[in-house]
Amino acid sequence: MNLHEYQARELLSQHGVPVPPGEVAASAEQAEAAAACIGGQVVVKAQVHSGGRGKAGGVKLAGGPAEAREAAEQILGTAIRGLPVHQVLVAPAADIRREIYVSFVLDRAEKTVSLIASAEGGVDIEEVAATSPESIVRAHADPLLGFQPWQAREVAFRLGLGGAHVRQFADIAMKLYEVFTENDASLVEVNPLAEVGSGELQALDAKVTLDDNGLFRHRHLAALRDTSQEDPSEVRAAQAGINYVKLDGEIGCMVNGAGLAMATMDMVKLYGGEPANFLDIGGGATAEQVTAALNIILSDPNVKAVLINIFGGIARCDVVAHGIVEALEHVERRVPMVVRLEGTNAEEGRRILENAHLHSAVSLSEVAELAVRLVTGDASAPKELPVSTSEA
Amino acid sequence: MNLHEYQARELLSQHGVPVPPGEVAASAEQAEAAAACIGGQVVVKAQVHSGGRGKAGGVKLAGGPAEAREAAEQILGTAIRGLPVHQVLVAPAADIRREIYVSFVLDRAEKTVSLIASAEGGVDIEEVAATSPESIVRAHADPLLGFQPWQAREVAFRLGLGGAHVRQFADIAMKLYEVFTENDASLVEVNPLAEVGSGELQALDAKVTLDDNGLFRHRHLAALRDTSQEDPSEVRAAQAGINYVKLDGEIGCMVNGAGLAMATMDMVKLYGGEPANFLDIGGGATAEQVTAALNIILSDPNVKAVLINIFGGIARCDVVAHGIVEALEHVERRVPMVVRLEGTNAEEGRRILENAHLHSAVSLSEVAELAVRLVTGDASAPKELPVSTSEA
Amino acid sequence: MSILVDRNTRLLVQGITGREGEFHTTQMVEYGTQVVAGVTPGGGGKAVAGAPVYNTVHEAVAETGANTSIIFVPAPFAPDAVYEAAANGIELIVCITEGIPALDEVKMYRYVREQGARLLGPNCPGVTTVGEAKVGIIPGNIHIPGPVGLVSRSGTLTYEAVAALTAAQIGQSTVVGIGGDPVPGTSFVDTLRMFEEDAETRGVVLIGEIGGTAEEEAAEYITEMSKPVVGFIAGRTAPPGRRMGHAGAIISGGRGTAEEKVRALEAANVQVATTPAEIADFVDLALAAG
Amino acid sequence: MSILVDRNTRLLVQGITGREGEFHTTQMVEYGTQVVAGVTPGGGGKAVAGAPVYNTVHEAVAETGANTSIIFVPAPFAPDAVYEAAANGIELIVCITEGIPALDEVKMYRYVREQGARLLGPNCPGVTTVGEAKVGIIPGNIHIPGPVGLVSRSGTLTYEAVAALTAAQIGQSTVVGIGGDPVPGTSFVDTLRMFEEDAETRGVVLIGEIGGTAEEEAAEYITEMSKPVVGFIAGRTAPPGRRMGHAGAIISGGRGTAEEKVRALEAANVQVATTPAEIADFVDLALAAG
Repeated sequence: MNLHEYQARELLSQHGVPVPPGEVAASAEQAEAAAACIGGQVVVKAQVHSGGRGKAGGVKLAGGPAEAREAAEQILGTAIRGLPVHQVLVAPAADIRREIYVSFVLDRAEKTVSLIASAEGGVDIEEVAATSPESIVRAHADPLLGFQPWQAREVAFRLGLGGAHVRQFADIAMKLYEVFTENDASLVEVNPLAEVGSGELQALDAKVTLDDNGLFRHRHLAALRDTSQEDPSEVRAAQAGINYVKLDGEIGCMVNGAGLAMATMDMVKLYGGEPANFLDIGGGATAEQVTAALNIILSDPNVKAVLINIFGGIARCDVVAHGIVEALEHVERRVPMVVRLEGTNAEEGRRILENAHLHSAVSLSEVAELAVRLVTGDASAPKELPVSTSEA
Repeated sequence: MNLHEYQARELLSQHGVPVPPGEVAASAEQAEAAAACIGGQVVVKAQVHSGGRGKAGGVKLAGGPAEAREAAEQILGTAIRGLPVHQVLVAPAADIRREIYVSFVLDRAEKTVSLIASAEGGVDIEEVAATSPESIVRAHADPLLGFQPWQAREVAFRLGLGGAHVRQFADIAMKLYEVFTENDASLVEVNPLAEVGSGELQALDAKVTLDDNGLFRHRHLAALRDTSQEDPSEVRAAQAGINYVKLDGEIGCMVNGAGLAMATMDMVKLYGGEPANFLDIGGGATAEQVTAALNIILSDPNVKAVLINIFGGIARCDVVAHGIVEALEHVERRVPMVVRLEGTNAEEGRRILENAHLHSAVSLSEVAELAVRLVTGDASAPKELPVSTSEA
Repeated sequence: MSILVDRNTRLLVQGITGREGEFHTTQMVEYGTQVVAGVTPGGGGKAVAGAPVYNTVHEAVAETGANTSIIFVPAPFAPDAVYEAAANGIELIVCITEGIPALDEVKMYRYVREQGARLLGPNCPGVTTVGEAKVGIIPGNIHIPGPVGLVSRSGTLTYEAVAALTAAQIGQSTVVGIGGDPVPGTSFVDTLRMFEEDAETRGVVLIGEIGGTAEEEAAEYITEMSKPVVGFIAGRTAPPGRRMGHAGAIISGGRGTAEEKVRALEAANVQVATTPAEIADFVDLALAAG
Repeated sequence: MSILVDRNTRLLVQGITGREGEFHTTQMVEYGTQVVAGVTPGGGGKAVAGAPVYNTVHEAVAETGANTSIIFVPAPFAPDAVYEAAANGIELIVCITEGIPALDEVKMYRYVREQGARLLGPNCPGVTTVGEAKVGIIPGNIHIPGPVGLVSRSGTLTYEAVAALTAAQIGQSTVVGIGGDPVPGTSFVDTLRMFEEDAETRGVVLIGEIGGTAEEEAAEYITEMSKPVVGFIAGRTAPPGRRMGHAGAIISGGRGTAEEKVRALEAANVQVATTPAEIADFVDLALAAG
């Protein structure tokens, strides 16, 4: 789960990271008032869960309240990379002397939390990694001790900092690590950490991504979720405990397990079709989940056929079959459907489908091929093929 | 540093440990009011840094406010094992069904924090350890993970707890561990953890000892120190950074290093004398510290002679010698004194003493023997002996 | 013989009285696994599918000599269960639970290694040594015994691959699901190393997916292996920047793509199949060549 | 030959620009110790007693090949310095600092071992291999070289014992102060084991004090030793229940008394002296008998 910049700044500030003042505004009037309150030149920044805001026109400099109002008017209500902008952050325009990149990430290779920093801040870190990898400094937290001050100092020296900046950087890094661990983050990024006119280091932009699996320990953070920044059907899916990612194709997929779901999408593509979505109904899929999944898939108007592929382990095919039969009575829209059940209680599942006059395919290849045929309009699909269509 | 029971209870309560209500009273009137407020039978407990309060008459049961007043009158202003009672705790008399002992301690042998528990609570745990060691259950916190819930549950089962008590005990144990680690304790003890009439487990008495070395991280706890519970000269010594323990003999000792201080006391005893104190002036003893140490030693009216034994490592004998010379100009009382300087800059130290017409002994045996002779009144100590007396 | 579990595995089920625990205990017993004990705090004295239930792992191990544990405990309590198993001498801990916070996984990984034990998972389907012991939730009836080891980051895709092998009459030695979480207790490399040393295994199937660098690390080790390896990578069509489910499967910053992984594996002489059915074809060829 | 430090010790001083760090660096250099570097964050580029100062241990080790470190850093920052040394490949870390919280010592102990390094201290006077290297604050001029190893929990009492040996013309191989804190990095047993294996050492003096059970554990190991051990226990006259200074020396619950320790040592055939002078007498006898 992503936080907005203003939420991330507040979290950092609570942990003592120096963050310049700033106010969130949901209207041009509020932005104007905020600029007046802050005084001087301000920067107006779209609050949106997307990178590259600057290039997309989501960040504007304003000389005073009137200009801030104008900037907010231009930004609010637009969409950046498809995401709606409902709020802007108004902050003083900083006199930037130097820009540093610093982040903590969950590091799979090192199996711990790692710091990543670069003296080339203010730009996309992935670009820096590609063009000048030697400028990137890393340090790994030992799980017994957590990140230690000596590590932060060493990074500071490697970044070429000196004097009071070493202590300041170390202090900020220790606090960012605390933000990471105390909130079960998977990314805490400050870019840039800037030396401003006063000589002080300040976090001018902040990004925090939380580990969804850790949210049960942080209810107050879970409440910060801004579902306006997510696809509504993905939000509905998440509420039903379903992993759903909307894509651009025509074949809706319902699969149990992320790996099998991806493999199923790959098979659809291999047979010439385009998957409309990734959907993993999760471990112990119940009838309710199947119904919910089907409705989510069908809420996508592009979907012309549905492929269900269930290989039961924890999920039991009989339960899934019941779910399918039940769901068909409640779905909002009817499209052709192909089903394949395998694994735990598969035979019983197939029997249940059969009793409801639904037949099932026997392999992944077969079910994928059938789904593609349904969409490419091969209406002459031979009757003996185990295709079950729920079309009227 | 020890906390009073009422302070320990509050600390535990802040961490969510169930503690019955209770009020501190500094006068009989306050105790009466507290009893009225609590209602029913209450227990009035002396707040004093000493064990065995019950046997010493420091804990009394009272049927109501009037009796509570009477009990407080009897307890307040007395001394228990030499420590003055300035406050009492008034708490409801519990209907106790079962008493458990549970504590966390810094475990030197295991080199971590350990839980110690026994189903035989409410009595002195050292007695339990001596009489029925098999009833004592231990569990050690792994430094990587800290104390874990499974350990707390296992202890609960071993104590013979069942049903909801297992969960309750585990919950309380986890919180006590948190109290220990978050406050740099060296002991957190609840005795008894009692099953009361409602069936709930409650911490009826609590003892917390803090690691003095950790106090710099917990200024608010350092402020809880009750110096009325310590010897005033020990308090003065601590403020000067000196380790001082008052004893009952006549020979005041000033030594650098705890081990050498103990060995010096042992030598005094070996030669038939009785040390008046343990005193370690610490690592880098300055002139101010020597002066302070000398004044602390001489504030004990029993002291008839002073033995100074310094083996310089970090401490430099020249600094110590300067301190002695300076101190002699400011001390409140004059008694015979023998000095022995050895180690870093010892020769310069001895020269400084000599210039001030003070001579020094050459060995620990010699200085101990001389000190004892001074006290046993062997006034005929031959002049050629390197005895320096500052007596007029 | 075979890897991780076998006839001599004495299995303890943690969370045995829960819905999943009970269901899969029955399934494992039916497969022939020696389920010697269960643990549910407060459930001591009960029995599930013939296995006595204890309050603590300590008691269960002392009474039954359990040496392997499988965990069906909800995510907030699963790390505690893993620690309890590792602290009490369990040698192999199979953690089925999904949804464990990554910071807990970091500690689980470290602690279990320090105790000299092995963790499989979390968020994995477990391990089956065909015809000997099933410690997990992989459907038992899809296997036939044989010379091919299989290791996978995925759950149900593992079943798909096994079913494809079985359909082609290619039997399996041991099938291992290492799980798709960010910090798995056992890696591809760990498992490949065990297969390399296992006398019963003649070739290995590796099922990977997008995200992370586990397949690239595996490819590096495979260059040192004497046995043939056939690969499969799920997520060739996944768009970058979107997380495909709980599997931690995400292509970010141009890293972790299926192309990269296929390239790395092929550079290590691994034939990479594009469909489950093709896995079986490639294995057939590899075994015939070997 | 000798233990812990010798001619080949390449010493790094952490906190070298502080008052104590600077003073004792000079003393160590004068003794003949190879002080190759110092570290003070922000002090890089300076020099103390001829040793170049670096900002980080990493840099110091890379530039000078330091293999041993001594720490003169105030208590709140000393654990960090220990971790930095251990993480950067220092093999022996001597921590002079006193006043470190016990919970930090628990982590220091564990971490340094995990890194495969050794910690001496904290709150210790360090170690001197007579005539070769002094890594600590034990006055250099009290030693003469010879066949006796000495290990002590105490600071200045160590000097006293060494001085007594020297006065009796009994030379020392290595003198080790393990420190008196609750969780020392190196124990009596660790040190005795090194002396037992050291060809230069023919006998050992062990200086203990009241509190804890370190002397009892030592006694147990001594029964396995081939070399004679002479003991001394400070605190025979200390009253129970009073903590004698920072040394963690306290008799509580009737445990940790001098009597118990003397009894345990004597049961292990250790002659326990009652005065420092007697230590020398007993050593003389033991070496003559050996």
